[in-house]
Amino acid sequence: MMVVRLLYFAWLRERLGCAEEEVALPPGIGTVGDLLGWLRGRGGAYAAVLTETARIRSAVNQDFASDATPIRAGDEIALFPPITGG
Amino acid sequence: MMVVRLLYFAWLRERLGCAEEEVALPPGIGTVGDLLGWLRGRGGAYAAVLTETARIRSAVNQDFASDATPIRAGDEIALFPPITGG
Amino acid sequence: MAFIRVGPEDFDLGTEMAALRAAAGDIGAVASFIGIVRGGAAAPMTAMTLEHYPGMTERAIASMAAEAETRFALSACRVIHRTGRIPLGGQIVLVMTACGHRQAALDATAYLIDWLKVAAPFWKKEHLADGTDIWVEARNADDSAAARWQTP
Amino acid sequence: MAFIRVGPEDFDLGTEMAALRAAAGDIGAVASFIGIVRGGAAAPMTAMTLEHYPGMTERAIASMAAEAETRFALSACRVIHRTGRIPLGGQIVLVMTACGHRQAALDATAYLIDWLKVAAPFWKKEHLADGTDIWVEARNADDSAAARWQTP
Repeated sequence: MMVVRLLYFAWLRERLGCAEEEVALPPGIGTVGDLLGWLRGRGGAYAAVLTETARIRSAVNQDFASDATPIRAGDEIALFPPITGG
Repeated sequence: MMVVRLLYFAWLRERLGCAEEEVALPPGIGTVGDLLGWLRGRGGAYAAVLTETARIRSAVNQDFASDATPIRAGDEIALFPPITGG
Repeated sequence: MAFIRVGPEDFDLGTEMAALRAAAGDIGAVASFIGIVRGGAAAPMTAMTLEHYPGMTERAIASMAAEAETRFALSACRVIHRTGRIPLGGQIVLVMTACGHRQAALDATAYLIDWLKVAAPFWKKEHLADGTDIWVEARNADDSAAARWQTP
Repeated sequence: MAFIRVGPEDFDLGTEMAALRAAAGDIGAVASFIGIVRGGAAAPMTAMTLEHYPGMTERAIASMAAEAETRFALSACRVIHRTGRIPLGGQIVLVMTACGHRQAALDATAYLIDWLKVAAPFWKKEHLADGTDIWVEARNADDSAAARWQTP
């Protein structure tokens, strides 16, 4: 089991009802894309919200990531909408 | 005789030793270029300074002018180097 | 080194100018940009809330400021981005740059605000006059604005 | 209507920002540029004197500010240009613009400072550390900078 820390921001945070969680991932979850698929498998809000993949961005250890970015035990993985600052 | 007011700025003012003068022009002086020629005809500093025509700009009644710009009695005519503000 | 601050406190342009000057040494040009909460036309707004990613936001801004300092030969640079609820007319963001010549200062300021819009993790929520809250959608125009700074 | 001031008095950026805001109404962006007397590298300078053409200078600036207000849909605009002797590190010029969006504010500021350099009658004399005084020569680069705003 690989433990990672997940952060959610903006409407993802609101619609998931969760800002931050630690999850233990089963074997075979090696990338951000794998993680998204696994989270959707939880059903409920996760299934509904995380299917909007065109509107979801990610960061791994505070660097912008893509679905292909590898993830490792202890990583901080953030999921959020496209940025609207400035 | 046509009376006009002449203003000089920056190094033209310094080298001519004059900031402002009223002059009565003889007939036949119809443009800024004519005026420059007539002023050079005064000799001395006027002949020396006003030959640097590539480095002299003009304004007639506070609008930028060229050698071809017509001048009339009562006009305010300024001679100065290229601008260096801002 | 650029000065960067991310947090709820407001800022005063004159005070920031003095701090920039103190850090900058011999300079010929200072350019600045301030973003402000605007009422908008379509759906009148009363306030905005800025959410950010603590840690990553500061790192992302530090990285783009360091890039700007090198690229535009800046003598000093300040970026302040507010978070939390900001009322209509409130200041959101300040970018201020100092260097030898005007074009570099103006370009560096445009560069930083363009990149802040697309590469610093902030999210804006609008509080509308009718009581509803709306997360602002990202604009493709912002990606285009930032992309013009990409060197081939 | 733009606010324009030409004269010896110094200015404070924070105060000018407050005055701009008071005139501007609902805006999303404020950009500004300040030019400063720079020591320079080749011939160290101790001060600069700015001469102008009273009357024509104010008219020329009012005309370019009116043009900028229309072209960039500005909500407010301030131009302050100092005259007389200004020591090393002193402020020479301020351009400040307010409007709805960032690109227009940044462009209007660049437009105004580019045009001030070539179309407002000011002349700079440098007072060098060795006691000599030199009138600054106009730079072709300034004409090029202003020319980029010419529409065909």
